[in-house]
Amino acid sequence: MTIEFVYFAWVRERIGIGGETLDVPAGLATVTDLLDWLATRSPGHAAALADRGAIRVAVDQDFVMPDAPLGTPAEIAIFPPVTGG
Amino acid sequence: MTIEFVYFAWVRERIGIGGETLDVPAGLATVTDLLDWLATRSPGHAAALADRGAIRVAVDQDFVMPDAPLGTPAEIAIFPPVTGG
Amino acid sequence: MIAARVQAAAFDMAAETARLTGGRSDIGAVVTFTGHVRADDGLTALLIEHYPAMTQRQMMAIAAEAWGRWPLLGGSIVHRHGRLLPGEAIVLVAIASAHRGAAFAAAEFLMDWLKTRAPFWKQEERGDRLHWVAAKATDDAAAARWTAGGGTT
Amino acid sequence: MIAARVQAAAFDMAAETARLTGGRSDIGAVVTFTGHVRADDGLTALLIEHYPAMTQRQMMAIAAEAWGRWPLLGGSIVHRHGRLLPGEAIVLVAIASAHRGAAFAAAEFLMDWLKTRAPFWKQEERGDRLHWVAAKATDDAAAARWTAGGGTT
Repeated sequence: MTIEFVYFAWVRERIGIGGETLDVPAGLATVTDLLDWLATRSPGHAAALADRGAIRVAVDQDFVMPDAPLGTPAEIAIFPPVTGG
Repeated sequence: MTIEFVYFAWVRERIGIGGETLDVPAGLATVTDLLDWLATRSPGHAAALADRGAIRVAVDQDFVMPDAPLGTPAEIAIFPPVTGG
Repeated sequence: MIAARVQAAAFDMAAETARLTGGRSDIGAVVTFTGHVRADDGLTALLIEHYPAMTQRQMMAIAAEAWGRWPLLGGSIVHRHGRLLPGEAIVLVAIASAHRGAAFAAAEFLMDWLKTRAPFWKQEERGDRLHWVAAKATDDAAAARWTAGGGTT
Repeated sequence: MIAARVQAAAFDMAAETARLTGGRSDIGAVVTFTGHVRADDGLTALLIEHYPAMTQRQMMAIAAEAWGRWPLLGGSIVHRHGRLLPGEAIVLVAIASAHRGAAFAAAEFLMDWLKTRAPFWKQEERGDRLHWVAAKATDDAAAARWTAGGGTT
């Protein structure tokens, strides 16, 4: 499965890129499983995803909880808690 | 005691004047006593003051309750509940 | 401080808020309320009468109370009197603070006060008929939110 | 409807509210909130990043929710991104309604939402030092007021 990943704020800075298109292995059941896999890709990915309580995930532009089923998303965004307004 | 009376909205219309300077007799203990005396001055005064629940009184530009002691005010205003804003 | 005034002329909301924020960098939040004349049931104009001596005195008192209750950085209250047409602005409350909670609360507090304690009276004009507006119990209930034991704050 | 947009350019609060009320006589209340950059602790600029696809989608959803919750007659949300200097306006929420209660409530609701759910991130610039702003628990608590069981409304 091919997914478009986008990163924001310090997640973007730690990973070192604003986004990437990745082939994701089959068998990842939840969002947490996906993050566990993503964290193995580089030291930057590992650093960005180390504290799961400090990051938020949106799947196809909707917030999801870590235990949400992964499904077949087109775009996954990873970022810190928002600070707009 | 000489008091300046000022009237607003339909209280003004019923009394027929925007205000008047009156010599008030001694012995009026409360605001209610004053209104009772004022109501005897003309049919217009009586009509304006007939429904005491529908009028409000300010003594020297502060709201007062009907049972407030009269004191020695300079100006007494009588008007309906306010509708500003 | 919170400046308060009554005038017949229209006001400029942008100028009022610019006056609060101009040249400052400590203000994080500005809340404004503007009341307009609604053309309900064929209303052709609103005639607003007030009691100038009391209005001035009471506006200063309530402005001081708001200043004491919330950490505010500036404010403006403008209330018009005279004959206003449908769509025209009647009243403006603008409040500046570091944060939004205080600015929202103070603006609502001042509007609730203006509705229930400021000595203004509205008369509705519909063609050649005139009708004094009655006070609303919902406005009293809103104002009671701000007094001890008067409901939730 | 409530129009929502994100832009780098400054906005004109007076023009936004004039667009809501112009030519109408059914609007009785307009509440605006404007957020400004504070120069706290020597801050020289605020850098605002956002996630455009999600911002647009989520702003439309929250605008629709506000429209369903309160009897509103119009609204506008404008959020800026990019580098903003102290004193500059970041965000505007303007809400029009027949009465003040709905206008105040919807404006507060939308601001609480923007603070906690809209995908924007602020970075504080102090000279050559940059620092990502952390989310605040007080903002989460404010937003929780609007959800069932999330506290008083």
